[in-house]
Amino acid sequence: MKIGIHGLTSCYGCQLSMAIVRRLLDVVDKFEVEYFYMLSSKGDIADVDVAFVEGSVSTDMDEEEVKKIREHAKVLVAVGSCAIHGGVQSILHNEGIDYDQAFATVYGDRPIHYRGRVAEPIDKYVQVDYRLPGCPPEEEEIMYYLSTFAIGSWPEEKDYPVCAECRRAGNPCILIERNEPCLGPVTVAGCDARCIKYDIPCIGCRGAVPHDTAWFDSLAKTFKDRGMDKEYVRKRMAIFSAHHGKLDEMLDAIYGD
Amino acid sequence: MKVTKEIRVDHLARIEGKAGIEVDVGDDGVEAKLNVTEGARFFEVITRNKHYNEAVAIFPRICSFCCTPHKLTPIEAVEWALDIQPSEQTRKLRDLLYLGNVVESHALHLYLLVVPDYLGYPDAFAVAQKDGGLVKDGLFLKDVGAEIQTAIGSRSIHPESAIVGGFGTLPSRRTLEKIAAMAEEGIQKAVRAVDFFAEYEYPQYVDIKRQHLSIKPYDVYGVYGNTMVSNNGDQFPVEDYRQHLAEEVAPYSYAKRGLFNDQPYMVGALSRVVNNDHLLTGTAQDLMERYHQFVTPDNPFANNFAQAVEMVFFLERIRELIQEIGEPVQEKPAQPSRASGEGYAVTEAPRGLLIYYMNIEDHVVTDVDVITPTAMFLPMMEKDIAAMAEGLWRDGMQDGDTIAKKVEMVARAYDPCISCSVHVTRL
Amino acid sequence: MRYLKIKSDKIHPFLERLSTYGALYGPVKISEEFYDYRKIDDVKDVAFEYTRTVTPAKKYVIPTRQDMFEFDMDTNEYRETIGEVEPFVLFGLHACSIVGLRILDGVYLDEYPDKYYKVRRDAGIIIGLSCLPDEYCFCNLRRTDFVDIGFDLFLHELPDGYLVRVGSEQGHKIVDENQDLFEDVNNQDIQNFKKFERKRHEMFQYQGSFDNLRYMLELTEDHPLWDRESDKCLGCGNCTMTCPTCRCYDVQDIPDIDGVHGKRIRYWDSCQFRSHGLVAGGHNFRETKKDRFINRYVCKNAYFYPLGTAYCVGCGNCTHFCPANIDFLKNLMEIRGISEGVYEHSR
Amino acid sequence: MSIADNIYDLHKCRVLRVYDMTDEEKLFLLRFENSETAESWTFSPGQFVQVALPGIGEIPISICSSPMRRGFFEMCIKKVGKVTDIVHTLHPGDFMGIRGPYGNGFPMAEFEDSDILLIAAGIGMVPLRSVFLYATDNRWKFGNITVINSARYGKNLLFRKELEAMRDIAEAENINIIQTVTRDPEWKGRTGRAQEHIADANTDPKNSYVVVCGPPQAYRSIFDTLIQQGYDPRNIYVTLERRMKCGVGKCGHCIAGSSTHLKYICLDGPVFGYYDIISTPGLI
Ligand SMILES: Cc1cc2nc3c(=O)[nH]c(=O)nc-3n(C[C@H](O)[C@H](O)[C@H](O)COP(=O)(O)OP(=O)(O)OC[C@H]3O[C@@H](n4cnc5c(N)ncnc54)[C@H](O)[C@@H]3O)c2cc1C
Ligand code: SF4
Ligand code: SF4
Ligand code: SF4
Repeated sequence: MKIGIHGLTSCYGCQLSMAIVRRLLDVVDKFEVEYFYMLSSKGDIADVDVAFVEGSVSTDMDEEEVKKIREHAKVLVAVGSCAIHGGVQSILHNEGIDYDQAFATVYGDRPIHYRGRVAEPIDKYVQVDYRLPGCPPEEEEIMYYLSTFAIGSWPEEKDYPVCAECRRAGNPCILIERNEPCLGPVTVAGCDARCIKYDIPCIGCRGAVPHDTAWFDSLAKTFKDRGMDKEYVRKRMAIFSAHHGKLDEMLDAIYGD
Repeated sequence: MKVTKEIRVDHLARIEGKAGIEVDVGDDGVEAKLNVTEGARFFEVITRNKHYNEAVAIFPRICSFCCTPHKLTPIEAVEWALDIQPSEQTRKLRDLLYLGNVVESHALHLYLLVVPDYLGYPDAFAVAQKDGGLVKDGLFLKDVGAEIQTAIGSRSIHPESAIVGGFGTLPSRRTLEKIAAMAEEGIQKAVRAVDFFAEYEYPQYVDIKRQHLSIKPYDVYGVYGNTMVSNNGDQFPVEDYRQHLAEEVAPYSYAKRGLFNDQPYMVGALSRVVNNDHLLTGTAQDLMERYHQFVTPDNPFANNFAQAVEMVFFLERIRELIQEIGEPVQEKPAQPSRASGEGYAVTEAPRGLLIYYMNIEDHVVTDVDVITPTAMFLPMMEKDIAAMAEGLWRDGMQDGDTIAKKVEMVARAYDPCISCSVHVTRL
Repeated sequence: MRYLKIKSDKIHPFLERLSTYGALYGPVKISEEFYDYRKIDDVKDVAFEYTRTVTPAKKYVIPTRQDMFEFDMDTNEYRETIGEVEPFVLFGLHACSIVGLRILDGVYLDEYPDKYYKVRRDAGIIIGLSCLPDEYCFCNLRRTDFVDIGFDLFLHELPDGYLVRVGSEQGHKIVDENQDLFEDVNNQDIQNFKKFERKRHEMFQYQGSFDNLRYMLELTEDHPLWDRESDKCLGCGNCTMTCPTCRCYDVQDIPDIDGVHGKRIRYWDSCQFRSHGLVAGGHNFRETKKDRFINRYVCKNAYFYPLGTAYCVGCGNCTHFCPANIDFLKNLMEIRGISEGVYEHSR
Repeated sequence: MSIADNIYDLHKCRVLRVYDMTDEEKLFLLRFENSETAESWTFSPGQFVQVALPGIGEIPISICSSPMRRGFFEMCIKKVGKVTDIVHTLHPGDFMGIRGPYGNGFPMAEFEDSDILLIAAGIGMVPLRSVFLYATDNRWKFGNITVINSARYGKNLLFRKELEAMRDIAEAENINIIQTVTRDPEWKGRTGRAQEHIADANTDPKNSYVVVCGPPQAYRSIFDTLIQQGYDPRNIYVTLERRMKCGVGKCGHCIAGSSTHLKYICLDGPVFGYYDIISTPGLI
């Protein structure tokens, strides 16, 4: 089975996670890795059975590239928060910051050859078949996805929040106990509540629970009841959910416009 | 300039991030450019107007290879700004966490990205088929670093457990001891890496006098300090960085490009070793004595060698730190003593100096400046690339692909981190 | 029933002795506010004054995530992975937790006994501990506030120790083998026991019973409460995970990267999640958050005939551990047509 | 293997034949590898098994053959997702894991001496086929039989050819086979929904058992028609479907109903009587 591992605009953490799985050499044995530019100087975008794509679409070149990857892939997997949700760089979108304006702040009026834009998730441009969430994804899930593809099947995606794993892990709930703005209730599970295990509130790095079951409104209500103001809550929720279609609407429903 | 030969690498493989190389050989010289084609992500814009806790959670996403430096450095800046005094234990644990990242990063760079060049393979998988031991060594050393970052930081990429003022839950003594044992086991492997790199001669084309800038470590050779030093004898505190370090923009690149004393300069393992070799102790010191001829300040290829030596030193230092830490005591994070302020921090990321400036008003970040190592050394790297191409060309090398391979090796020796370079800061 | 007394100063030695019967687990303070059952390495860690734990005792008989089989995809063969289950002692279970386990017994050890469950259940020694209710407890309304079976020993707090009820042969064996720690119960102890029970009884927020609640619930399909409360709900599953009797699980096959081996696992699921009622073709039997919210109320208040009690044992976990502060008991009272404080309120 | 005491352990079954039924459904004929199991294993119509493929998963599937044929059984499986996709790639000689049978099944003994009316919509024909074959195998035990098989298009009518082929024998045996489609302009035979043909059944409403299987939305109007035509509500049965992971009342997914009537579809069903349905809100 042929696979390709690609990166658009990102921190390269998902690719790095895939490159450092403990059983990397077994993975390489099992698949023909047609494309993995971070690790190998061989190959060009070629026909593959499964393409894993990390990163957000942030330039014209990203758009061209992801379309080309799609054309060559039977199955396309969006890997990580950038590809799935647009990544932290999408905060610009939620803040309503104009790209050119941000560009000018940083680069001045000196021209740069490439056209950039506010980061977007790849499903704005191509059809995504599966999503492998995480910032970066967990090793166990990477292996699960690869293994199911290897036997001609596909992975079952999680559709429930981090809280479930937090409880299974027997952590104390730091939202209840310390009023800390834990985003576990709206964040898709799979990390075994990694941060809460370390006594740190979840910042939602895996992105919102899919299928419109991320209840930002209900969570905003509990935050509001605990004295957090709208701007703070919005900014925190938007770190990884800037492109979530319902975020602002749901916050308005609780806090008013 | 009339261009007689164009050498193009559209997509430089085996580096962190996305960049291409353009070399134009012309009648009156050679020009080299590193095209950084990755989109800009505006970290200084997106972290602004955020609570500092959230801002320090976002910064690591600048780059996965140096996520820990991009966590710990802004934390230092926040603590400076708000006059937060973390405990001695916290400082030691941070040092350990940081070194975990450096070891992991060096191991990944040397074994997975660089070694294939030296052995003439496209990638480490091909190397593994011939010399599995070498790749396994690398993956083991990577694991040492990853274990440390997971134990103290919650995971090896984007550690969330390091926070302003301290940490979340700390690892048990037993976990730390396990890590110390791994580090111990890693030392011999790292020494083998030093021996490996000592077998290769450096291409003379890139022997160019250069400035090296690094931190002046507090006491032990390492990543923390407040002052920067250069091999010219310059020295300045981090809060003066703007007076000494300039940044330019080039039209072909999203990355900014640094100048020191209006000249290109180098940062990274080689610069650290060149400026601070007197602080190296133990096995690393012995290796330096044995192989001193390989630490040539003027050749970027020495950077690979310097990384290998650093791995040895840091593994020993990791053992030592774990001794000093003893049984970790769970503490509450230190609290700010004021709500607003300006803060600076500089540390040594695996690839070189990393500077953060932050202004905080009423717990909210209002201004950020980040200068990353890759942005600092870009002009120097381009200079070396041009020199390499020019030298080969003058010696009669006609084949563009061969030249391309060689210039790629120059780029790789710097261990550039493209994502870091385009997170991007304000002018 | 056999009654004994153990003095306060003997309780730690007693715990030490218990750990010779198997790995000792008990309630431990894990944060400012919360307790959880943990492996006890130092008996001084055991918390006697706890009310509830983050994870219910069910985790010892139904692990949160458990391997069922290892398989071979080439030969289509399965090997069960129950493994050796070492004996263990579960110390400090309150009455509601013990009833909770008995309800699980009813589910897991029916005409299709579940081996994974049974080996763990058989390996466990249960030591009960008396408790005082807090504002979330309503086991009295569920008639699960006092247990007569389902434990090996049950400890009732006395001013100077514990009154011990012996509930099984294993229990007799433990007291017989450790006679030096126990003494006979005297008149004063009996008085103290009664006093404790009276005080406990009076501390419950409501008195009465919930036996007819399930009919009222059935007749309350279009109560405004459902919209109001399910709007608050985070759908996070905290309520079901912390419930001593919720036991939905999901099953997944995890193939190995070698393409030949792999394992079938099961792990705690929740009816509050979207996929719980989802079938092929996209039809969902519990389509909306409200449907799922109501489902839990229905399921928990249904009668468990073998035991003559509801599936809910009234422990209050689902209220205490709800980050959205949804109050199960208050809502049930509202369904019952009683606003706070009116229903035979004891204070 | 400890198949005796681990209820989740699987019998290895060999696929003997695979028939394409429609574009989406295939019929699988299976036999237990272990000859003792093959001899002793039996079930009643309306029961289901858990079908497992290692590495993929486990799903509930009705048995659609007659229990009279010992050692073999058939399943008709629609390709809809993760497990069924791979099931459809199996060939004769491949294996499946099977455990069961589970569920209550139809009370066939009660049906004896009465007429039987079977009403199927879409994939509902699958469990009904087992009842039908059982009844024809034991023809002398039952009265008149009518099968109403309905689907949207002719090509979706499950077991259409099999039922057509039986037509001559059926007539001689007092079996009435009605096949009807709702949307197919090409279709030459009867059209309209199943309930529109109940009047043509050869069954006596006063002495009949009725079994209905199809999408739950269709049940109400079929019930109404049946009762209107004089069929005794006590003799009306349906089979239901839910998500299931265990098949034996443990995993909790198939729980349905209300707080006074909580039902496990896998244990208390999948077959339910008419009064179960109306006294248990939420069942359909
Ligand atoms: C009692 C009973 C008898 C059935 N008989 C048949 C039959 O004879 N022929 C047939 O083709 N189908 C039958 N089904 C439906 C069949 O079980 C589903 O089509 C099948 O589970 C889909 O699995 P999948 O993995 O291919 O689909 P996916 O949609 O990928 O499902 C993933 C998982 O969801 C669950 N699931 C999805 N749909 C259903 C469902 N309808 N019922 C239960 N669990 C589901 C399963 O656990 C499955 O593993 C029956 C269902 C029940 C409950
Ligand atoms: S700590 Fe966070 S993730 Fe855990 S239960 Fe509470 S809200 Fe959910
Ligand atoms: S707990 Fe939250 S922030 Fe932490 S890894 Fe999980 S999803 Fe990411
Ligand atoms: S439903 Fe709530 S109160 Fe009842 S047993 Fe479960 S967790 Fe306890």
